[in-house]
Amino acid sequence: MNLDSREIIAKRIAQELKDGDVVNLGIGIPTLVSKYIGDKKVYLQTENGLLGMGPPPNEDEVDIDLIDAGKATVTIMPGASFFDSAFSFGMIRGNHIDVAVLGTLEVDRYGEIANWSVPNQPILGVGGAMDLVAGAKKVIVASTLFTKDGSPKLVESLTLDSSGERRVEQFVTEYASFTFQESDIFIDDIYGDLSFEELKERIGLPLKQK
Amino acid sequence: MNLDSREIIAKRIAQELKDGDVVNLGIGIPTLVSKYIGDKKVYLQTENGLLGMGPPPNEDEVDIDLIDAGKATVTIMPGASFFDSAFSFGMIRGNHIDVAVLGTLEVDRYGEIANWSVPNQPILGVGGAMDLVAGAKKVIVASTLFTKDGSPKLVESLTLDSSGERRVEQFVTEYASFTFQESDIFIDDIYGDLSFEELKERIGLPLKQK
Amino acid sequence: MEKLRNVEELASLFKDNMRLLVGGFGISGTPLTLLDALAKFEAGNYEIVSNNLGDDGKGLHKVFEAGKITKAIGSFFTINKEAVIAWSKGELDISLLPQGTLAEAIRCGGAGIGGFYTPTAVGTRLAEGKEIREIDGVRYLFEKAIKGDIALIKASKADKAGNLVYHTTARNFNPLMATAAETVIVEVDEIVEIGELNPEEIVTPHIYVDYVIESKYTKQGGAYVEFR
Amino acid sequence: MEKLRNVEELASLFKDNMRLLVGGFGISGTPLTLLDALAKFEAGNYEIVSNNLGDDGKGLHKVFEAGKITKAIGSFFTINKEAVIAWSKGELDISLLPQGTLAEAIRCGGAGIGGFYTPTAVGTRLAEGKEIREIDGVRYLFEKAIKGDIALIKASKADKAGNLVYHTTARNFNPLMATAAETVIVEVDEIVEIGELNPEEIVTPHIYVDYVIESKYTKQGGAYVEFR
Repeated sequence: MNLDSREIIAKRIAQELKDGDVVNLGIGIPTLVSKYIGDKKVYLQTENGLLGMGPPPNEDEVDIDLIDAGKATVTIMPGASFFDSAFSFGMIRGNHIDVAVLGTLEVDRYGEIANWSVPNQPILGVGGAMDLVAGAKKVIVASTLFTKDGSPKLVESLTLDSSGERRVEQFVTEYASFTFQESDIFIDDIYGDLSFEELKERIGLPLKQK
Repeated sequence: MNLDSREIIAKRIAQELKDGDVVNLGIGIPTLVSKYIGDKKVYLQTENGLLGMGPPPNEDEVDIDLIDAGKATVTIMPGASFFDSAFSFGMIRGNHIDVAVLGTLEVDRYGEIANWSVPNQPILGVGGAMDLVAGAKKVIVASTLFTKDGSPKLVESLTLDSSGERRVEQFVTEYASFTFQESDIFIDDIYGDLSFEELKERIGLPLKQK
Repeated sequence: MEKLRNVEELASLFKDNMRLLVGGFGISGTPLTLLDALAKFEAGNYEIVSNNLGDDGKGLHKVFEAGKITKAIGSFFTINKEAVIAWSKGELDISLLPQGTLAEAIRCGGAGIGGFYTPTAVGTRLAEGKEIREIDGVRYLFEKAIKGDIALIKASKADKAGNLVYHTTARNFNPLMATAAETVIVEVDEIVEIGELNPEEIVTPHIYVDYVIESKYTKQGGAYVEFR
Repeated sequence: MEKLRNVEELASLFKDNMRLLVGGFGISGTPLTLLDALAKFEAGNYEIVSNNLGDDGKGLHKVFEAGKITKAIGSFFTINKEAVIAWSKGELDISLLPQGTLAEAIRCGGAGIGGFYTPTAVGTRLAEGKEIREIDGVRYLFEKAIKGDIALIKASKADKAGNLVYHTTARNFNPLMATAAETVIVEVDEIVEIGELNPEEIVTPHIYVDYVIESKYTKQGGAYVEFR
């Protein structure tokens, strides 16, 4: 995976965010989204107990107690607030997060995702992934479209462990952005160097154009 | 019911409280208990969201937002804290209150009480009574021993609506203090003008002496 | 401040048959200004979730007197004499919950929890028709979460983003209800700049708050009086 | 201060096979001094409830290395490489819960709730063997409350009664665990007089706290270092 693809995905996702949105950014590509938010007034929530997360601290501002869910040190914006883990996940499960941006390993044709278990690794970590999948008003997943061996991550049915019954709204890759309606996959935006026909062929699933 | 009986009961209950106890006092006679706590370091909790309740305010200190569960204005002691109703009842149900002192209408021979429904009145108020019955580590109930028509409030089985399966530890009246073990009623202290034999006769239930 | 409104502007939010969550314990922490307006707005037939139906002729009492309440879910209505009379005439449907169960159900509604098991009220008339389940040797009663269409709450201060803090025991049900309704309207005594509230001290983060109005009431000794 | 102890005095509280609730997310909000001591105390065979098993060689990592942990309930152990190896050898039993389910279960344990229904993890491998129930058209999973024998938590300040406040995201699981164990030990950076903490700002009331110890760690730039 080259850095450019990740940045393309992050930038494209940032376009989806609107003024006033409460957003939770997962680890990996989702974290990069914050670089492209620009002037939009977006409120970042981190599930370890903070609403109103700011950019990484300068070296002299570092407080190692003040971290995001990926354990990186952060800062706070004016109007931020702190709370405990039960309240934080109440915020998540209770549909108070407008957009969760999450990494993913696979997405099926209905938008169900697998984003927590690592292939061929024991299943010993889930963190807040499933709560975000279950509870955010809108879930956008971020990933490169193909695995290292070239097979698509958009699949007929999941081969890895599902993150929950909830279907995500959008899948943003370095080539195109996909949305899901019933059993239809729509390509709503192509911005990479593969055409609609090429994407269709390489993914091997029926795709519709918006 | 004359005032003296109520004061006798309140004073007797105050003797049961120990330094460090977290205590919730119900409405009616239980409220009077605070007058007799003296030098004991007891922490008063009120279920509308305060731990560390102090005595009633002087006229110039009155803050009508700051009230107890009976809606009387109160003050706070140093080290007090405020919290919402869910946290407050978590404190109660979660066994963090050492002693709840509650009024009662009836007590059965096992210590089950009826203290919320008013005879011949529609059942339209329960408040925090059932939570306190279910959750306090120790429940002491306070009442005059006989109804206005002379029948005992200590009964073979409840005629009024039960406040919950939990059996209370102690029943303090103006004549004597009762405790409950299995199906035995013990008189552990007589301080009124009825003897053990007289109490036995008027109550009409097997009583044991400690 | 984007969320700030005059109370009169809020009339169109209210529709017949809505379920309203109303904060307060007695009058402490009750949004008196909002409820005065609610009594005058056109809509009605409300289902009210609140510990009681006002007190002392104030708060929900006025809404009730205006004939706008057909159902009430709460813990203590005995002090609301008119409500008791209406109930006995079959004009008011009342659901009684223990106060802790009411609080927990609202918290669960706001936190995406579907229902919970409480030991409170097991073995009583209030458990009739409800599922009982034994967990680790203790008997519990199942209770569903409660959500509402609109929450009307009272806070002490809002900052201009809508972050809230409360005053003493006027906190009570307000922070819970702030999380459990589609639309949340808060009445406050004071509005401060963003950054004036300590981030550790904010009880209700701004994302829960849709509209803010300034209270027309103030405390004078032993009473709330209208001052603007 | 009555509740203040030297950490060494606490050894006798710990018995083999106890279930310990340990606060912290990564290292933030972790009671490092307490856990250093726990690694040296005689007892062991603990079942640990904690989001993870320490990080970066600190916290629970030391207790694990000392061979004192036989079971762990938490949400994210993948970062604890040694724990993963022990698990694969069958030397460590691990129960994985979604982070929000873990937090809610502990809160329920402290609040006298027997269990609850969460939408999280329905339809996943983590729902295997668990009851699914539909409530108002949504599928939820039943989860039991969690309680512990001893909670080891970290706060920023305690007053001399034991009231606690926390610092930024070091709050995390700590206030929940304070409510959910028979015995609660808190490690703090600072002890202040009663009355110095604002009653509106206290997160954990003193009645939840049994013992207080002073932390031997302080923050220096990007690390926690021992300073006493």
